Amino acid sequence: MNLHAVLSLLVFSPLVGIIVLAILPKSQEIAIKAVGFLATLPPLALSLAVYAHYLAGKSLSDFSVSVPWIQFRGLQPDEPAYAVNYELAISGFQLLLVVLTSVVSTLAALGACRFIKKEWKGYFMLFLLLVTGMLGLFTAENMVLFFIFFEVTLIPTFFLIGKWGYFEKEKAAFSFLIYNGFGSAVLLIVIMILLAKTGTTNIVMLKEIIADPSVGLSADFKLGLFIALLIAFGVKLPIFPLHSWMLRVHVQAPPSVVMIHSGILLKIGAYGLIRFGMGIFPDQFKQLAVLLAILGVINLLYGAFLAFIQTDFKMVLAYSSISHMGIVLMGLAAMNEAGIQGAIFQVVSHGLISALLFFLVGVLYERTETSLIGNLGGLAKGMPLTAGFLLAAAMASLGLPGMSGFVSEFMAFLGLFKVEPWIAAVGSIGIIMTAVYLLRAVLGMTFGKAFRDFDGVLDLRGLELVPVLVLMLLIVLIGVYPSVLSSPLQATLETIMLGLGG
Amino acid sequence: MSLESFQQLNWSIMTPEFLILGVIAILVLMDLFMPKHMDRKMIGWIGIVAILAAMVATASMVGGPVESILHDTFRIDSFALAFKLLLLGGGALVLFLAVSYEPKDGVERYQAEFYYLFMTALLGAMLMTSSGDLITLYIGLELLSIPSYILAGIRKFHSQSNESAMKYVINGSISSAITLFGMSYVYGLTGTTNLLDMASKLATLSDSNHVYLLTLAFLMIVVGLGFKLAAAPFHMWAPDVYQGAPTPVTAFLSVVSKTAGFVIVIRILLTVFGFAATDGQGSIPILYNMQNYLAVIAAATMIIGNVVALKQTDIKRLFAYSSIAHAGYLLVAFTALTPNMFYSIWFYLLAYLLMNLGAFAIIQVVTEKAGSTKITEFAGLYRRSPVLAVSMGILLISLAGFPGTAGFIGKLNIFLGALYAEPGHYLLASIMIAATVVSYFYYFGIMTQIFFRPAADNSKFNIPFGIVVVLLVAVVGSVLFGILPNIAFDFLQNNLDIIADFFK
Amino acid sequence: MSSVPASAFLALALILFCIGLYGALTKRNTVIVLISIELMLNAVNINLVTFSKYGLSPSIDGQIFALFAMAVAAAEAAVGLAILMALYRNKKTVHIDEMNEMKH
Amino acid sequence: MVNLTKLYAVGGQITRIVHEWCLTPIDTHLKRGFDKMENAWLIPLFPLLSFLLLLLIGKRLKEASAYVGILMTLASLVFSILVLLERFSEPTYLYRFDWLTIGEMHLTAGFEVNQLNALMLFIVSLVSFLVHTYSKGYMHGDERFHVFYAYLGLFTFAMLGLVISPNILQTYIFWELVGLGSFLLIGFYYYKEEAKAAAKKAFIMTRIGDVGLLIGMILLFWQTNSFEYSEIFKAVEAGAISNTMITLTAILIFIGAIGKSGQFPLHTWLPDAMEGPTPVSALIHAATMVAAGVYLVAALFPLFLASKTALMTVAVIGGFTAIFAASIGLVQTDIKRVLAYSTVSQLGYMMLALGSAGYVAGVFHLMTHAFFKALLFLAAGSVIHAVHTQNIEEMGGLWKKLKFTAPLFLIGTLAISGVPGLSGFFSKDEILVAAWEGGHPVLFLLALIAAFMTAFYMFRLFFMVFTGENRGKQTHVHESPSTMTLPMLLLGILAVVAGYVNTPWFGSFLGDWLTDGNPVLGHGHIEGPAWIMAAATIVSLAGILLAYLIYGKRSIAPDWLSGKGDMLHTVLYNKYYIDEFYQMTVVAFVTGFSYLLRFIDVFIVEGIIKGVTGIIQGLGKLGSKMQTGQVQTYGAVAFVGLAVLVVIYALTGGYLR
Repeated sequence: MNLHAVLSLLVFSPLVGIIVLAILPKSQEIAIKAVGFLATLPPLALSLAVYAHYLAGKSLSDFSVSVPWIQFRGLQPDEPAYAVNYELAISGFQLLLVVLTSVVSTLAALGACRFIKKEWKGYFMLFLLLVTGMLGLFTAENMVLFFIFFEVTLIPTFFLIGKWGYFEKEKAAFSFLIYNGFGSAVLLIVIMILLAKTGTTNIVMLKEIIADPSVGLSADFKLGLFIALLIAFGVKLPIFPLHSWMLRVHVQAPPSVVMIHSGILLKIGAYGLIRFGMGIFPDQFKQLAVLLAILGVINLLYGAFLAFIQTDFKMVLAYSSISHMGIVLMGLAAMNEAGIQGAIFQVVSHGLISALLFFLVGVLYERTETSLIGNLGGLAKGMPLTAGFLLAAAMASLGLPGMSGFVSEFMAFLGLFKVEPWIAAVGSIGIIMTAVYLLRAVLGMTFGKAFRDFDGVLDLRGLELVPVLVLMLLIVLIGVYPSVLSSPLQATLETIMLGLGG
Repeated sequence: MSLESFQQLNWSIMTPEFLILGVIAILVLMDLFMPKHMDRKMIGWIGIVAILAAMVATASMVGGPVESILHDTFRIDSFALAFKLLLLGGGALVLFLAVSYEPKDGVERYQAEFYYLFMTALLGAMLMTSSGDLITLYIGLELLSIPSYILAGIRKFHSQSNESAMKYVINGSISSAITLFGMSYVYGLTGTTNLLDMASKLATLSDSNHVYLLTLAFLMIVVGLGFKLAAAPFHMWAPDVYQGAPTPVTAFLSVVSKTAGFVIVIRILLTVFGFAATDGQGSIPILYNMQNYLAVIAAATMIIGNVVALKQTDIKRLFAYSSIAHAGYLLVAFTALTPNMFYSIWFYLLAYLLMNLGAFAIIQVVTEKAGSTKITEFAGLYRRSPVLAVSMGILLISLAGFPGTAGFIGKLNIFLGALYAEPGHYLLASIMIAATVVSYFYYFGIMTQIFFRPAADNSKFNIPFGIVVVLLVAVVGSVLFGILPNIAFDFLQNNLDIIADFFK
Repeated sequence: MSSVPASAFLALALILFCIGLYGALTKRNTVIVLISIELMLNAVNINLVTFSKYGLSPSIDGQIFALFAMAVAAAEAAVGLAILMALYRNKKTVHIDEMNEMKH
Repeated sequence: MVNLTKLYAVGGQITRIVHEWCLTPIDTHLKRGFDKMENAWLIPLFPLLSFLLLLLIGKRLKEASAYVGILMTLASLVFSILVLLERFSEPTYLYRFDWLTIGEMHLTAGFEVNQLNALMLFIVSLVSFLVHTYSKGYMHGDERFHVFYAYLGLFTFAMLGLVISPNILQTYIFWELVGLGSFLLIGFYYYKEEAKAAAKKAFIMTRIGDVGLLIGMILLFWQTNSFEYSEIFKAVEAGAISNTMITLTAILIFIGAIGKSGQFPLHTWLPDAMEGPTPVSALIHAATMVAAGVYLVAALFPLFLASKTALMTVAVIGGFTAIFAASIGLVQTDIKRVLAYSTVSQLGYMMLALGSAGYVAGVFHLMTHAFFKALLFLAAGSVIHAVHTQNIEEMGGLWKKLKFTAPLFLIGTLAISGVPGLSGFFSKDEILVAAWEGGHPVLFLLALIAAFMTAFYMFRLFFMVFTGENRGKQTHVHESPSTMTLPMLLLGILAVVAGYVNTPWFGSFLGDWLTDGNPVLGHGHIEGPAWIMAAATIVSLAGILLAYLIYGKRSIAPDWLSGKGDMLHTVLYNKYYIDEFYQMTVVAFVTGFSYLLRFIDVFIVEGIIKGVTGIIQGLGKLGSKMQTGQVQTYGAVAFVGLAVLVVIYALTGGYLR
């Protein structure tokens, strides 16, 4: 097989599903669900194959592909064109995110079969488009392509939220669209400025050009670009105070979409910050590292304290996501191997954990039609499995060792304590608060007296167990044997550290 | 000039214009002699064929040298060909819409006029692209405008249509008077109406009084033509006129007429003022000197267009504001004044033509059926006709400038132009992108109606053939040029070297 | 005749233009508005003819331009009046401020 | 696609160990005497296996789950004994492998069998085994019987893992897992609100301590570039770490110990944890987990020794906790709570010992305490099992009815009170000596008073439960089944004899062994003045006598104390209002702060966004309003536009310049 085609296949294979779905009549409910689910398998298989390729000790650069695509005209007629190539490539870091994406997508498709109650055809078509977008942006090797895939994720998500969400779905969808639209707009300006000033958007080349002092870009200019990037990805991450859209999405979107949203889409922010912020503007990143660390701590604590007083479990999880993304920022701000690796771990780990949590919330909501903590309680009796996994997921989320959350959190703190011990110390309050709010919420739902009789309520069963078990296993695997993540990362880490100057 | 030499002129370069003109004449006669009861749709179809033939004729000239006749009053250069193709394409699509236009108290009685007036207006627009002389430019402009006035009011018994036409006439006439007044000063300072001659004369301008006068003329021309483009603050007629005019006419105004507006803007401003010196030979040209004024107009246009669109409840009005906003984007490209400008404007106009005409096709179908132009008529379109809904979705996404569509590439092109100019127009680009974000509100507001809201009635649509054609072209084109824009770029770059030709 | 300087013609044209513009923007009666617009166009014609005679480099082009402008103005006025008649049939008014069915 | 060997490489070292171990011919294993120490890592794995098995098939096994648990812990126990025996003669065994690579840094995991670890392995697996056995009777009939055993397995795994960790990171990992086990078991009766609250409290309070440990550990790492105990000690010895840093890290780590071991001020969770089933209290909240704090300080003893301030902190906190908790224990009426406060107090003792540089004394007391406190809890469980109440006011006269439990409870009581001859006497004596010799006369005095109180309240408990009239309503009081009594018996024996491994009379075997090869830990036995032992004996006997007079013979009215100092009694009964204090300060602050943030979130963050969208919408409205439908207005606006442009030009670039 031609390895260069693998990534393109990986990215675009869900489109086949869309075409098949378009042909299927609306009434074929089971076939539609089956196709929707099956179409997520090729990317999964391919991404695992790529991982296997890596494990076999072969180079990931075998997969790189670069084809001329768009040539914008230059400033002068004789000037070379401003070329944007179709470039896909994969590094260890990207590989992890691609695997994460394909795993969570497959599981979310499974979840959708359960949670989505109407118009499966439209749902799965949009869903598969979303999957393509996510896979594309994690493998894109130039910023324009990244941006294109980035925006490709926006539209399906808008519809998925707006059509299949809960009561205030439209508001949430618009909130999502406008905030992310704003973020992507800022990103686009940066990308276009870079293209206009350097003639390329290839990430590797940009890195060299920006680092090259002979290219006439002033330090302030670069700093401005970096801050713009920070804002662009800050919306996505989200960084306080750009977070309010995300709360609405978490509460209003259907569970299978939130699995993707919280599991993958939020991670784009972190990915962008690492890949572009840190990768292209290492010096500027350094300049703002303290600010980033403080922002990270603010995120961590802000999310944690607010999660503590929420009455809706989905809101708790939403604020918890803000809080956990704070750890990502803190890890990055440390600018050492431990911190960055911790941040990347946190990205993957939180992806898995929040996907799991939201799947469980979906199950809960489906059975009890509420996610208000006050309306639940004593669930451990009627739904022991759900309650048990909920507790386990909460434990993973609060950073219990043996699960992925701990390794990430630990490394992030390890990294930050080296450079900014005081900021890190303040941040460590977050570790306590995480336990406080998660236990309050989860125990409030599962322990104690039952608010009402849950006897007739069904526990997790059948296929529902698959996503739960798979995610749980992955969470524990990473927690027990972190090398599954850390070994592919080493090369990426080295490159980043080189950029940061050791 | 003797008759022989008159005959020896290379008239063949006017083939497309003659084709259209001839067919118009034939159609007028046909209309006259055709029995009253006969369906006049045929006239529309003949018109379409004529336009397509003219397109072929134009396309066959692509790649040829610059030629001009009648002392440059008619010239064929790459610029003319490129934009003429756009105009003809847009004209053909508008006629497709027109032959499918059957509103309740409609245009049955003047159906034939409806078609050939379109063609007349189109002829005016075509003349503009090929003019190298102020007089012919002005004639072209009026040949475009006057039939447009009639077209806007062609639903004689529809008071909104009348009102729309009246407003259009008044505003259009004022604007052409202002333009003409500006032109008269330019003529006065040069003593010629030939654009290239003017340019060469003005290139050595150094008397500050003359420069001042010329700049005033520049402003007047900009303002006058600003009406045509519907640039703020000269845009206010557009919503009313767009709303009242029959839908194909609205489509025509927003696409063909706007394209023609940009054609004349580029022709006059760039040729004349791009060389008119401010302080003797070699000094900075007036056009560059006034870049900031253009930037302000562009910014105001984008902001006003997008912001006011938020509050609209009428779909045609909304699209009027949307088209104002798009004019703003195009002005950004013009303001940047880079050689890339031709390409970015051309491509954006192409994208805009496709997506806007497609959108108007759907608007026509939906509003005609509902008998109302409220946005809420789109509610539940997804249930009633998934094909229309999805097409509209794609076109709206393109209008909003999301990737995968021609609208995105067009915007990218404009950005690039604004940013790699020295000094870069960062603020303008930022405003443009912020305005784009604001536009998501209303474009996706329509989507909300289409996809999320339940339908008031569940009757299906039957989509006329003309609409199908327009939709097909629009959707396929929007997506194709969004994914493989190089098809268009290469075509332009390899065949039409606009920059080299423009000043020859 | 030569005693009259070019600037006087130009000033006249400017004043006429302004009067026309004022009329077009303030008069209630649409017919008067249309006539005002004619005034503006005629101001242009004065300009053109003046420049054709007293311009920096006098040429015949200006007079030809003026002829064209007159023809076009006539067409414009004709169309305007035609539309006004159609409107009058429907609304029974020629007052321009009553044409506000479409707004906001 | 991927060949098998590659997978092994990825699977890493763990796979390889298992692999090699499996491939080694069985006779080699036998010849090498089963390589007990090298295979010590198997000890925690048995309970883990039990946990996993019960998780998967426990529901089907029902009460047979107990056998899985018992068998697995028995295996651990046997292994632990073998390892302990081998460790007597062989040096420390250490194995480790790369667990996590961070750039250049390699964090390792593995296991280490040193004296302390071997001893702890033995204690933990023994108590765990006994509790597993005991629970079969105690938990009989519970519908979540298998879950209980699964949790026990998880906890035992974590605890055993904790005590063989060769580095502080691994310690931390298991430390938290132990907390999880504790949390799950405290909340075992999840439907009880009290259990829910107690579980939450336990988890959060210990987590506060854990954060201290985490920070301390990370700071230490950046000082030494390693989490390994041995590396850290090396660095400390070499003076590579500044004194402030040593003090800081030691105290931070001690905060972790405070949380886990229920020391003041993080002690409040431990009495509440008594909401869990009684065997859990015996295992976790008496013998093993709460001792983990002591173990941690002991394991990092060289670090603490390097800082006088840190040691002093440990000693003061320990001493204060000892008397503080003992004083609360004086007046509690819940049998398990009395024992809980007694535990807190005894842990304070251990800390005091360690803080006074009495390494051996601390560890020694840890061991004896594990036995007699587990015994006491199990016996208390037996009592509760019999009378179905925990309130000692409703007990009394049970001596005759619980023929087996009562004497064992008495043995435990005697041992904890420090009556000569029993294990508690020797270890407590060691501590008092250490405190005196360590130069803390005040703390010594406190400890002595605490010893008196201990004897008093323990015998108060004994007399109220077992003597006098039955004040309860229960009629069918009967002795517990043999699965419950046998473990108690075994612990009873140990509670008596365990002290003899380290006595001033028969030699300090334990002490010598513990400090062997580690001179820094101090001598195996600290010589102290003989009067200390006498004093200890006297105070304990005095305490017993007083208790007898009040509660046994009733020659002094029981409300003697409460009558005299009503205030004092109320304060003590309400545990010095510490919980209330926290509620009013910390909890109130957190809640208040959260609401403040919510205010910011709703009004400021959202408000700004709303403002911006409002402005945009307002502009839209304005623009729309201006569109009056008057065509002349439009023309006027355009003309104004032109005029403005002209004026600006005139003013800035044109004629008027």
